[in-house]
Order: sequence, then C-alpha cells, then structure tokens
Amino acid sequence: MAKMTVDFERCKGCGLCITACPKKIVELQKEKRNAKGYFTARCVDDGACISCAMCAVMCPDCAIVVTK
Amino acid sequence: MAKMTVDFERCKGCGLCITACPKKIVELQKEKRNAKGYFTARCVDDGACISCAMCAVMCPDCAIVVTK
Amino acid sequence: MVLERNLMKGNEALAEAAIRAGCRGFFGYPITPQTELSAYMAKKMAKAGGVFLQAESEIAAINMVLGAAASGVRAMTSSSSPGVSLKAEGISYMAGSDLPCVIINVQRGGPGLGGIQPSQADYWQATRAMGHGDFHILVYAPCSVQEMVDMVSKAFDTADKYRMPAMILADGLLGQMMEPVTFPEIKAKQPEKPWAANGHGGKRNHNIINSLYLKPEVLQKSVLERFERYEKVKMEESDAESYLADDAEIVVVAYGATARVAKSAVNSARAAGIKAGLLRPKTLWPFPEKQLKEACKNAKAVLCVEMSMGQMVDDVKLALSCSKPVHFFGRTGGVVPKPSEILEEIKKIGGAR
Amino acid sequence: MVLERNLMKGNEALAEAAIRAGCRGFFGYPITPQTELSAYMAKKMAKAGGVFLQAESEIAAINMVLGAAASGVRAMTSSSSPGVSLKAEGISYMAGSDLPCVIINVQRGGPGLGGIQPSQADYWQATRAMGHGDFHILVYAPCSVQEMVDMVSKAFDTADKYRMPAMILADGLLGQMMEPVTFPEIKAKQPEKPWAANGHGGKRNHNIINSLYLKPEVLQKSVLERFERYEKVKMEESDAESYLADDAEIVVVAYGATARVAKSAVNSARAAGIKAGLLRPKTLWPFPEKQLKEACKNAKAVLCVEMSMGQMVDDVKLALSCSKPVHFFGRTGGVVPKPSEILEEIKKIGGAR
Amino acid sequence: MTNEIILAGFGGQGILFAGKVLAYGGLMDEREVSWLPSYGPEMRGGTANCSVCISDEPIGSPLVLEPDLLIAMNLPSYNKFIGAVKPGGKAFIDSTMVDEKCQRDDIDCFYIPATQLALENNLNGMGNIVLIGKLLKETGIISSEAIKKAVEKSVPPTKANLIEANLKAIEIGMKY
Amino acid sequence: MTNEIILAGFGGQGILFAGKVLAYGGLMDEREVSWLPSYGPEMRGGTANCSVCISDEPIGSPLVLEPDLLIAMNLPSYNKFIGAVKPGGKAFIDSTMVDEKCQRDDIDCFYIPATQLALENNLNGMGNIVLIGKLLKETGIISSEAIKKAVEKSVPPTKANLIEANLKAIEIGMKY
Amino acid sequence: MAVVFQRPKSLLDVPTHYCPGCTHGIIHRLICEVIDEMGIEGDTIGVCPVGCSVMAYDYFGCDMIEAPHGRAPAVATGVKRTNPDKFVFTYQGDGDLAAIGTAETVHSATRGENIVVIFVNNTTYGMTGGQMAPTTLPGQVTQTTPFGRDPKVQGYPIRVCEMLSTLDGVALAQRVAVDSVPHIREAKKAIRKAFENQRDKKGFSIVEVLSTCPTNWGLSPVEALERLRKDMIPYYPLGVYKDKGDGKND
Amino acid sequence: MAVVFQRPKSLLDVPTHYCPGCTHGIIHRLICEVIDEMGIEGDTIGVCPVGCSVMAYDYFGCDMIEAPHGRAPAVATGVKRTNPDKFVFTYQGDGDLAAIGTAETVHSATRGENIVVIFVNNTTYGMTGGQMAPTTLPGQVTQTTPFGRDPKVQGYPIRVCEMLSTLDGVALAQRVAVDSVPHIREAKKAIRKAFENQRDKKGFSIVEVLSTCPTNWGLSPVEALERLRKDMIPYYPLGVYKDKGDGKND
Ligand SMILES: Cc1ncc(C[n+]2csc(CCOP(=O)(O)OP(=O)(O)O)c2C)c(N)n1
Ligand SMILES: Cc1ncc(C[n+]2csc(CCOP(=O)(O)OP(=O)(O)O)c2C)c(N)n1
Ligand code: SF4
Ligand code: SF4
Ligand code: SF4
Ligand code: SF4
Ligand code: SF4
Ligand code: SF4
Ligand SMILES: [Mg+2]
Ligand SMILES: [Mg+2]
Repeated sequence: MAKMTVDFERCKGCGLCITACPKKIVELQKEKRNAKGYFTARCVDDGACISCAMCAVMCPDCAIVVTK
Repeated sequence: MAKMTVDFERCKGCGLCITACPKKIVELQKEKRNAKGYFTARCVDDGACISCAMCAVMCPDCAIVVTK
Repeated sequence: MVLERNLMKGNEALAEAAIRAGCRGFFGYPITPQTELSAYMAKKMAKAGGVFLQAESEIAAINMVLGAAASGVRAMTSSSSPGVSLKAEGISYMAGSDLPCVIINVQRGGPGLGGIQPSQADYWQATRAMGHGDFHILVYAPCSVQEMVDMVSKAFDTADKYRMPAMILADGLLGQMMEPVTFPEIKAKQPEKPWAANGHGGKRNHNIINSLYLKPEVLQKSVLERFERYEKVKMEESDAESYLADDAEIVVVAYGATARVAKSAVNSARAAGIKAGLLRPKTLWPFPEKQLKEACKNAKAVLCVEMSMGQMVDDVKLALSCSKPVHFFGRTGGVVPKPSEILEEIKKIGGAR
Repeated sequence: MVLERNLMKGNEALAEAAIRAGCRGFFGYPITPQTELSAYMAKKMAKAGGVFLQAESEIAAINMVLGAAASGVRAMTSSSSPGVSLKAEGISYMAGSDLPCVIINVQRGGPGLGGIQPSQADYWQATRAMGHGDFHILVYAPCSVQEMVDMVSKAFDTADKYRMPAMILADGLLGQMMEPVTFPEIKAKQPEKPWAANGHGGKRNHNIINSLYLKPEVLQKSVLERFERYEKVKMEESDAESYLADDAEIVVVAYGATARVAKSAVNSARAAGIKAGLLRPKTLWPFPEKQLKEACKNAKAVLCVEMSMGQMVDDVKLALSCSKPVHFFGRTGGVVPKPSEILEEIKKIGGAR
Repeated sequence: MTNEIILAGFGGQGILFAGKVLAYGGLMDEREVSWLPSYGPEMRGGTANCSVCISDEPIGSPLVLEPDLLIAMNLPSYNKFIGAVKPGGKAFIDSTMVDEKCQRDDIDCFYIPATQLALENNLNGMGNIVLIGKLLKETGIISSEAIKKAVEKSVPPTKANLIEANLKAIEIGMKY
Repeated sequence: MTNEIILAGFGGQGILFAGKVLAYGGLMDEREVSWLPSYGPEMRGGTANCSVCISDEPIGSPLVLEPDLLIAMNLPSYNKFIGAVKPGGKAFIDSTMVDEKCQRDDIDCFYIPATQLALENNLNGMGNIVLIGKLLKETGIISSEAIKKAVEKSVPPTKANLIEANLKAIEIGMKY
Repeated sequence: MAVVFQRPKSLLDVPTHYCPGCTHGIIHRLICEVIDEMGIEGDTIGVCPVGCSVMAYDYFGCDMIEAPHGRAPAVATGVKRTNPDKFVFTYQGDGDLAAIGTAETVHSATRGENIVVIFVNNTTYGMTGGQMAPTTLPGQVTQTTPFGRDPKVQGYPIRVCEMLSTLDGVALAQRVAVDSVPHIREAKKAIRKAFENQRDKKGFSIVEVLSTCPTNWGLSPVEALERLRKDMIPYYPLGVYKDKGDGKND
Repeated sequence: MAVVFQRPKSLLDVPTHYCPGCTHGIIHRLICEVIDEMGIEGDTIGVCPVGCSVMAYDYFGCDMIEAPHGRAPAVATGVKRTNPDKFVFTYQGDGDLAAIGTAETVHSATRGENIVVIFVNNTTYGMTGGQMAPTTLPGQVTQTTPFGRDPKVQGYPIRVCEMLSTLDGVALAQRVAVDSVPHIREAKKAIRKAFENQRDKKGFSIVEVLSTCPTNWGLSPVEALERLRKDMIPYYPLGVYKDKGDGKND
C-alpha cells in the first residue's frame, strides 16, 4: 500500500500538497475528474516517499492519509 | 465694582472656585439660597483679589466674571 | 404558610422573580427606567449561584443570553425601548434557533431617544416584528408588580415549553412603582433540554444551535414547523382578564398600566349608570381573541385605550372581525391617561350610540 | 430623445438611480443579496461628487446616514433582513428627529441568519415597527428593475417632502435579476433644508437635530404633530396598480416580485374563464386602502399572496373592514411561489364559492 | 376611600423614604398601597418627589396628579404642587425651607418648621419624618400600630438603630 | 410566446455571461427579457447557473424552474437540471464535459463538444458561446442581427477586442 | 475696567442641568473657548452623545446633532464626509464611547476620520444613576458593582488612549484632566490642538478628559476632584499617547 | 503499517464547502488536533461566526452554536460564564471579529473572558464575495475598493493583536500563519497554548491566523500562499504580542 494516499472524492485539486512535498513527488493527475469536477492529487513515486506527512499537513481538506 | 462677581442664579454652590483661589478669599454665603436652592459663592475681600481668574477657570457653571 | 407581603419596586420584583424562577444568567445594559433590575441582580444573582454580567451593549447582552440559553440555562435580559430595538437581530436569531429566554422591555416614550416616562408604543414591535423574518415571541403584559412576578415565572416556563423567546412588556410606571408583592414558592421542575449545546461528553451526537438553512425548502420547512407550534401556543396560552364585561355595552380594551387607569374609569362609568366593562389582555401575543369576542358579546362599541398612537387597535378590530365600532383613546410620549379622560370617552361613545 | 434600454441588475439599478436622484452620501455594509449595490457605489459615487463609505457595521452605516441627512445631504443605506434589524434603533432616531433618508432592504429569508433567497417576511417590520416608539416610514414595493429606479427617486423626494425616512422594500429576486431599464432625466429640484445642521455661518440661530424630549407633554406634542403629517401622507402618497380588477370576482393582492408571479396566474385564470384580477400595492405604508376597496368592489373573495407566512393579510382585511373573505397563500424561507400554485388557489377559492 | 399623596422636596431630604413609610403604613393597615417616584435626570441635585396612594380599593393609576395631601419640603416643590392640591385637601409645609404662605382658602395648610425641629431634637435630617407625624395627626390615615411597623419595615436592616429616632421624629410631628 | 432557459455549469465557464448574451439578444429583438443568476455560497468554486426568460409578454417570475431550453456545461448541472426540462424542450450539452447521454425521449438533446471546439479554434474558454450558437441554430429564438448587437452590448468596453472572437464562437456553434 | 474672564460667546448663556461641581461644565467651556478663539462657531457641527451631556445641544452655540448612544463618531463621520470643510466634533462619555460605541470609536479612529472626539471619562454611567463603566476603577463601588469592581469578574478597565494609539489613523491621542487650573489650561491646549489638526486635515484626534461625577461617586464636588487626582490619574496617566505632529510622520 | 497522519477524530468526516485551497480547512484541522490531543471534545462548545466558516458547525465534532455576525465573543461569554468548566472557543473572520464585532471583541478581551478566539484574517469578506475588510491591505483591490484601498479614504487596516495587547484582560495574543508547514506547526502550538490557558483559567486568548482567500483574491491557491507570505506577513508580523505566561505576572 502506498504511504501517501489521497481521498479521491475529498480532494479539491488545489495543489497545496505539491508545494509542501520535500521530495517533489506529488502531482495533480489530469485523467479523471471527481464528482465535484476536480483533478486530484496523487503521489507519483511511492518509493521516494519518506512519510514526512508534510503534504498532509498542508492539505486544507484533510484528503491525505500518510502511513509508514 | 468688585473684580470677581458671581451670577447669583447661575451658581450651584459647588465650592470649586474656593479651592482654586490663591488668595483664599472665596466663600459660600449661608444667608440666601437662590431659586434652585443653593447657597452661592462670593468674594469676601475684593481688595485682596488679584484678578487672576483662577476661580473662574475652575467654575463648571461659568458663573464667575473677573475684571481688572 | 402565609406569604409575607412586602413593598417592592416593579423592576426589583422582576429580578427577584427571575432568580426564583431559576434564571441563572442575566445579561443587561443600563437604561432608564429599568436600571434597578440590573442593580438588584448585581446584588443577588451571584448568591443564588447564577451569573450577572453587565454587557458592553444591548447587542452583546442579547447575544450572551443566546449563548447561555443555547447551553440550556435559563437566561434573561432587560432593557427599555431604544435598547430593545438594538436586540432585534439577536431576538430574531433566538427565534430562528428555537431558543427560549425572557426579555424585559420596560417601555419608555419614543421614537428615537424620546423620553424616559412610561409608554406602550412598542406594542407592534413586540407582537408583530421584533426582528426580521417570519416569527413570533410570547408577549406578557403585567399590570401590577405582583403580576410582574407571576408572569416572569410563567414566561420562563412557557418559553421552555415551546422553545421560543418570551417578553415581558412592561412600562416605566410599572417598573418604578412599589406595590405589595408576595413570591409564591416555585414547584414546577425545569424541563430537560436534550438539544442544548453544553458539551456532549462523548455520550451523544454533537448538538448544533443554528438558524441558517441555505436551501429555501429546508428553511421553509423549519418555519412551517415553528408556525405549527405557534398554532398550539395560540390555542393554549392566550390570556385575559374580563371585568364587568358580561352585560357591558361599552367594552374598554386596555393592557398593562393603562388597564389600571381604565378600570378606575369603568368603575366610575358604572357608578354613572353606564354599562361599561373592561377586557385586559394579559398576553399580547397570542392576542386573546376568544376572550375579547366573549367579552364583547353584548357590546355596542369598543374603546381601545393605550399609551401609544393606537397600536393594539388593529388586533381588537381583527379579533372582532370588524363587527363592532372600535374607538381609540390614547396618550403618548410618556403621558399617562387620566381616569377622567377615559370616562369622558366612554360617555362620548355611550352618548353617540 | 429615446432613452436607451439597458440590462441592469436590480441592485445596480438602485445605486445608479440613487446617484441620479442626488444621493451624495451612501453608507453600507456588505450582505447578500445586495452586495452589488455597494460595489456599484464604490465605482461610481466618487465620480458623481458624492461619498461612498463602507461602514464597520449596519449600525454605523445608518448613523452615518443620520449624520449626513442631518446636515441636509440626500443619504442612503442598503442592507438585507438581518442587517436591517440592526438599523432599528437608528431608523427610530431618524424618524424621531424628522430626518429624511432612503433605506434599501433587499429581503432574504429569516428569521435569524435564515437564508439568502428572496423573501417578503419583513413586511411587518417595515410597515409597523421598524423600531421602538410611535412612528412610520414610507415603504415602497417595486416589482421590476425599472420600478426600483423610479421608486428610488420618488422615495428621496417624498422623504424630503415629509421629513421622514423612506424604505424600498425589495427582495433577493429583484436585487439579483437583470431587466431592461431606462433612467429618466431628473428635473425636480431638491427642496431647501433650512433646518439642517451644517454650520450656521453666523447667519441664523443654531439648528438642533434631536429626538429627546424629557417632558412627556412636549414629546407627545412632537409625536402628534408627526402623526398629522402621516395623515397627509396617507391621503396623498398611497399607490397601487390595479389589473383586471374591475369585474374581478377574485382579487389577488400581492406586491413586489410576488405580484409578477401572481399576474401570470391571474392571466391563466382569465384564460380558464375565471374572473380574476390583481391589486398590487406599490406603497405598503401608507397601505393603498382606497385602491384596494375599489379593486374589490365586485370581488367575492380576496387572495393575498406573499413570500411570508401572511403578514400583509391584516392590512387587506382591515382595508376591507373584514367585509370579504380574505384567503392566503404563501411561501417562505426563500421559496418563490409558482404561477401554477397560485392558479390552483384561485381555482380552489373560485370553486369554494 | 382613597388617599392620594404627593411628597416633594430636594434630593437628600428623604422624600422617597418618607413616602415609603406612608405606603408601608397603609400596607400594615391592610389597605391597598402604591408608591411611585418621579424619576428623571432632573432628580439628581434637583427636586425629588413621589406619589403615594392608600386605598380600600385596588389602585388605578399610581401617578398622583391632584393630591388630597401634600408634603412640601422646599420652595420649588411648594410652588410646583400647591396649586394641584384638591379642594378640601391638606398641605404640610416645612416652614424652615419655605417662606411663603399659601393664598388658597379651599385647602388646609399646616406650616411646620420640620427641619428645624429635627435639628433641635438631635434628629438632623429627619424633618421628612416630622412632617409625616404631623400629617398622621391631622389626617389619621394610618393607625399608630401600623406606622410603627411601617418604620421598622422601611428602615434597612443595616440601619436598625435608626428606628427609634424615626419613631421619635413622628412623635414630634404628632405633637406639633 | 415565452422562452424559459436555464444555463448551468462550473463557475468560470462563463455561464452568467452566456445568459446575458441571450437576454440582450431578446432585448435587441424588442422582446421582454429577464436574467437571474442563482446566487449563494455554493457559487464559489462550485456550480453556477442562471435563468433567462425571453417573452412577448411581461415576464412573471424570472426564476425558471422548468426550462424549455437547457444549456449544461458539466456533469453536476446536467444531473441537476436534465429532469426539469419541459416535455418538448431542448437540451444543449457540452459533450467535452459531460459523458452521459440523456435517457428521456420527450425532449431533444444536442451534444456539442463545445469546450473542445472552442479550444481547437483558438477560442479557449468560449465553449459557452459555442453552445449559444447551437441553441440559436436549433431554436431561432433570436434574430442574427440582434445576437450580433447583443454580443457588442454584453462585452465590457475594456474588452471590446473580444467581440470578434465571440461572434466567431457563435458561428462555430451555428455550424455544428 | 477690563474683563479678564467671562463666558465664551459660543457657550450659550443658559443654566445647565449638570449637578453642582460636575466638571462636564468646565469641559464644555474649554471647547467653546477654542471655538471662539479659532472663530469657527458658524462652521462647526457638534454631535452629542447619550449620557449626562445629552442635552449639550442646548449649551453649544454651533449647530448640533443628538446621536444614538455610542454612535456619535458614526454620525460625525456622516457629517464630516459630506461636509469636509466644516468642523465636526463629538462629545462623549465613557459609557457612550468605550462601551456601546467601541466599534464606532475604533473604526472612526482607524479610518482617520478628520474629526475631534472629546472623551469625558468619569469612570461611571452618570446619566443612568452610576453603573459600572468600562473605565470604572478596580474596587470602585457602583450600582452594578455593589461589592466593588472585581477585575476577575467584571474585567479590567479599558485605557482608551493607549488602545487607540495603536491605530494608524489616529493623529492625536492625549489624556488630560480638569481637576486644577494648570490641568485645565493643559486640557484646553490639547483641545485646541485637536481642532487645529482637523483644520490641517491630519485625521482623528481624541482628547480624553478625566472628569468627575460627584453625585454618583457619593462625594462632594471638592472631594471628587481629590479622587480624580488620587485614584484616577495614577490609573490613567495624563499625557500624549500619539501625536502625528506636523504630519511629517504620516 | 503505522498511520503517520490522518484526520483528527473531532474533525467530522464530511466534505467542506470551502473553495479549493482555502486555508480555512487547515485551521479547522489544527483546532481539532488540539481538541483531540487534550481529549476535550465532549467538554467543548464552539461558536461559529457569520462568514465563510458559518457552516463550521457541520465540521467540528463538539457541540456548536451559530452566532450572529460579529457576536461570537458575546455568545461565547454567555456559554462560558454559565458553564465555567467547559471549553469554549470562537472561530471568526476578519469582517466578523474586527468590523461589526469590534465591541464584542474588545470587551470580551478586556473582561478577560476565559475563552479561546481563533481569528482568521484573510484581508477580505470572503463569504459575501470579496469586499474590503478592516484588515484589507493598502492598495488591495476588492469589490468595494475597486481602485485599491486608499488609507486616506478608506482608512488604515487594523492590527488586531497589537490593539488587543494593550488590554489587561488578555492572556495571549499571538499572530501565526498557515502558509507553510513550519508556520502551520507554530500555529498549532499557539492554538494549543490558548486552550491550555483556558484550562488554567488564565483569561482571554486570541490566536490570529493569517489565511488565504484564493477565490476573492483572484489567485490560484498556490499564488495565494505566496501573497500571504509576501504581502501580508510584512504588514502583520507574526509573533507573540502578549503572553501572561504562567500567570505569575497576572
Ligand atoms: C441604546 C441605549 N442604551 C442605553 C441607554 C441608557 N443610557 C443613557 S446614558 C447612558 C450611559 C451614560 O454614561 P456615559 O457615557 O459615561 O456618560 P455620563 O453620563 O457619565 O457623562 C446609558 C447607558 C440609552 N439611552 N440608549
Ligand atoms: C448582520 C449581518 N451583516 C452582514 C452579513 C453578511 N455577511 C456575511 S459573511 C460577512 C463577512 C464575512 O467576512 P469575514 O468575517 O472576514 O469571513 P470570511 O468569509 O472572510 O472567512 C458578511 C458581511 C450578515 N450575515 N449579517
Ligand atoms: S509524505 Fe512527505 S514525501 Fe511523502 S508525499 Fe507526502 S510530503 Fe511527499
Ligand atoms: S492539498 Fe489536499 S485538496 Fe489540495 S490537491 Fe492536495 S490532496 Fe487535494
Ligand atoms: S480672581 Fe483670583 S484672587 Fe480673585 S477671587 Fe478669583 S481666584 Fe481669588
Ligand atoms: S465654582 Fe461656580 S458654581 Fe461652584 S460655587 Fe463657585 S461660582 Fe458657584
Ligand atoms: S450625574 Fe455625574 S456626570 Fe452627570 S451631571 Fe451629575 S455629577 Fe455630572
Ligand atoms: S471565498 Fe475565500 S475564504 Fe471563503 S471559502 Fe472561498 S477561498 Fe475560502
Ligand atoms: Mg461616564
Ligand atoms: Mg475574512
């Protein structure tokens, strides 16, 4: 299981998590909008993730869970 | 004419002028109440009055006129 | 046990009665002619285990009441006309949030700063439009210091029962006068308030006290539900005193301090051979329509007497379906009508028949 | 000259109309659904040589209006229901100080925070008790963006004429919608205001703008004088639109946005062979009693339609001296009634005859 | 039977207290009573007055406009109210404070140097109660047991030591 | 004859502007018109929609609940309004944004990849106007001179350079 | 024989309703002296509060407006904004300005409204019979603090000049007193500076005047002055809290 | 596999109505983290403002009350005074707290009400579509300052922490921001301290949080954070403006 997971329906695609990630491994996917119409964030390199949770701390919508 | 004169009907007998006079020559008379029922102030020693107007400056009711 | 009759100022009696009725939060702001109420609370409330706080304004006061009431505490505020206007928004919020409380208005002459003498010119505000939106508050109209006492405790109970604000609509005369008064023992227990926001302790879902409903249909539903409760209130809570009305050909309608004067006039009229009677509404909202109709069953004419330009007249006409002539005699701006003036009016109407 | 018809939002049209009517002081505080009015003023007022200031609250805003009006300037404020409640004290002061001004209420659903959709539930507040004390304000009820424009300038003129506050009682629908509108040229000159407190320049006694009268008799005199003026206002200023009422057996009474819907329903009713008509009050205070009576002369029943729980009903009954059955159909909380619903009611009443 | 009384004087002369004693007196006689102060900004440092009603029937307006009985303790209040006394009424005037003599012949006026009497009897400031004594003597509207109880009721517990003095002041007035 | 139209989509898609163009079009044809936005907190970052009425008679309620004509520019608004369209009505759906196909057989549905078409024609963000073009083609509710004037009226003076682009977008829609 | 001291012209020659020894009267006179000296009576509009000075409109010779309780600065804003060339001042008590009117005070200050505010701090609500005011001192007995103001329960007094001097719109915030002739002279200078600021369009000027309420303090007028000196000045130190001076540090 | 980060329990698991990237959401979470850590959800009553966070009652798991615009501190006072053992906090925007609610803010502060005030400063009225707020920066374009806020006309922004720290009743006045992870961590500490102050009966604690309004600023969420950093923090310096500390200097 990935260390950083985004709740697809909760994410609003604001991109704040992207700015917070020290590993620069968070991106907005451009494939599928959620029901509210947003392209959501995701971690593109699970291996590089250090579970620092900075993305989650920055997320205004509590859409991110981080595990270790 | 006296240097310090008190408007008999305007004076409320508060005594603040008394505290202000450097010559200690202001007093409340105890003889006659004005229409509002107050014993009013007066200068008891016109000769000693130096026309400093401190009594008048202190009077909340603008009841004092000072001349020189 | 015979309860001792003591002389007490109306304003102080209101305060004592509130404390006895279990009021544990009083928030007020000084204004003549009701200042004694706060002064009394300042002395007595803390001893009764309650809170007296002088707020920074009438607006703050009503909102402190809102907070205390939201947490389930019996709370009260008191003011006089201009100060009550400032509470309009807050009272509308309390009504919209289904919160009980008691508001005292010791009316004075208006509009604006007006004067500080007795008046009844806030009738419309109290009964029709204490703020924006569709809502009502209970309005009690005492006519003696004793009735102030009795109505305060009634007001708290009824406010709790229907979850709505209640007002005691008094005036400077009643607030300032001393009369003999007794304080009956309070027996009724306060109801549970499972809706209160006072900490769920992990034992229930969180409670929300709120008046916002962004979806019109949902807001409409909440208003309709409230108006159903109002229907019940109308059925059960309207109250009036009927005096010599049974055979009365002229019924005087007056409330509060004015009703005292009117009663004297009615007595004089009877003494002069005129069949006069009195209907004194004790609740202004709900207006005692049934009682008024009953009181006027033999009436040829009705005389409404108020310390205002005639604000209750509409209610009197509507209650009677405009079926009888409704005359008006009023004084305003702090002038208290004289019994002789009212008698004069009664005679005029009697003669005009 | 043909005046160009442009599409304009109701709120913006109100602002533009006020500027053209000579309003030179606008003081407001943001609230949905009337924010565009302030935004428009922010852009345009300074260019017109006037003052736009966003106040710290509705209370500050109405008191800035009081100040500007006291100095003789045409001044206006605007808000929506909860914000209008906060102005209650200030409006009562302005009435008590005989000051003209214009107040806009773009009504939304209440009570409390309520919602932000259109409503007419501040009728009682506007017509009966905009604050404490015995007083009235002029209340205009536009039903289109064009009428908003026309009534703003009428309101300023009439307010000045009688030295009393005037209100435009609109709603979220009228405020938010765009419709074609033209701005007729203003020709009337503003009246002199020798009573204004704007500096006596050593040329006259000092002017005092005040509502305090500590002697009850003096306060009463000032109220009585004001009510004499009100009588004149009632005679001269009440206004209504009568539509297909002449032979109508069912007269619908509705104002503002609701009247638009009601008109559609009346048309449908006529199409269905029912003799329906419409009486649309354009002034709510003074209420157009004469016009209503005239419109109902052939009516068997009256249907009052409002976006409220039925606040105008009393006025309709009283104007008709309760001589005809007055039915009510209402929606509240921001729900706009549908023409079909009103038609249904008309049919029901028609059938019930 | 209804007694309508106005008491008037300067603030500080104990006008409201005297009115309260009367009202309590009526109450102790098991009659209906009311007490109403005039309130307003002019109270402070200015005149004070109050209305007292004592009656066998429920009291209508507690506001007395035309008193049967008047107590006047200074010139402004004397001037203000003497004309309002009902024909046949009685006025009790502190002659220490009021020089004038009433010209009306349809009322009874009593001139009592109440302030002076109080002072002479070491009851400084109890001229108000001396006047009450005189009023009771001339009208008998309150029984003597009642007035005693009334004084006890009216004096706040913290000042119980003043009860005796008040009773003495009443006596002085009664005897004048 | 009355046309009741709802336009709906995300905030930012130019829904209110498109409605204004329609309303101005009606006005230019000297008909009665009204335009009413849905307003509320959900507007921001959420859905936007507005009601437009174009009529030969005075307009009653400007609030359209059951449109004859619907323009839907995203899935939530499509879902919200498609069921409300009057039988016999027409729906214009931006198929770039809405995948679904309507199941109703009592209305006519037109699927236009409007956002895509705009993009392809260097008219990024003018999918709204492309849809207007299509609507006009299928309904003819506004004359072509009127719609030209309407665009001129609707575009703020500071952005006059966009008039051409808008007209082009209408053409694209008309041709689709 | 020269007149050394007499009533200023703009202080109307009528008796006031103030209690004996109440220093409201002194403050009135100082304002009028400044108005006379600057020759601006005809260009001045005063705004009265609700408080003991509610009837000041009968005493000042300039045009006057009676404002709702606490709202004088908003009323003054309405006048001044639409009459920028006139002088506008408010006269307000501590209940009026620092309790119910807090928002209007703070916002007219931060907006830098070009008006003069005369703030009469007598640590009580005089008009309504002596209740606690925001400025009531700790321990002070009032009608609503019968056991003395306890800051733990009724909160701490507000020091208005200190608070307002944190706001950029304030040109002058100065506290003065009227308990003695020297202090009265200083008070007048402050009031004069405030009016000059307005003339020079410098913005919001507030002069807080420590004043007495012998009646509700239960003291003689002379004792009241002593209390002002002994109890009030230590808690409310006199002085200039903010002065934008010649405008260079705007 | 250990969970390093997840939603705090007292932040209800429902979608919010906030715009994408609006930092209201972060501030909500921080409060809930503190509530959870202190284990006080069941003893806490929150008071919502009128503003974008008006519906916060749907998001916080504790009991909630919706106050009229600006009156949250008065409502909180009513709750806290009658329920002294419960935790009470308000959550307010800059329009709510610093404009219409100024009097309630100042007075609950000077009374030392033992409550927590979370003050979300986003330099605009978010809810109503972006009008000028008391904290709108000079030059900032809003719906009601279409030509940019001109302090000479619309007045100067209020610095709330600076103003309130002049009041004796204030236990804590601290300004924080949520533009970066370190700042967010600091913000949480401040909120924690505020709640601990309440537990320890120290009085009024206000935490001013500099926040964004991407929608009304017309910026993307990421740009909005940059504006917060570049424009807001210089005008509203972060830091502790008042801290009664361990109560020894009470
Ligand atoms: C809205 C409103 N609330 C309350 C009052 C009652 N009131 C009259 S004066 C006053 C306080 C006056 O105190 P302050 O401002 O300190 O002036 P002072 O009398 O001490 O000079 C109050 C509360 C009122 N008139 N209007
Ligand atoms: C009495 C009253 N006035 C005005 C409003 C309208 N209103 C709603 S929210 C708001 C301002 C909100 O701004 P802020 O407090 O800064 O919160 P934000 O939305 O920025 O988070 C206003 C003025 C209202 N609901 N009630
Ligand atoms: S947990 Fe840290 S490293 Fe992993 S995605 Fe989040 S911010 Fe990046
Ligand atoms: S911060 Fe949260 S809401 Fe924003 S893009 Fe990242 S996961 Fe989505
Ligand atoms: S003028 Fe000076 S010396 Fe003369 S009485 Fe007055 S204070 Fe005394
Ligand atoms: S100060 Fe004035 S009012 Fe007071 S006693 Fe002296 S003259 Fe009379
Ligand atoms: S009550 Fe106090 S402030 Fe008012 S006039 Fe009397 S002494 Fe002055
Ligand atoms: S409008 Fe601004 S403050 Fe409100 S939710 Fe959107 S971004 Fe946040
Ligand atoms: Mg004071
Ligand atoms: Mg904000």
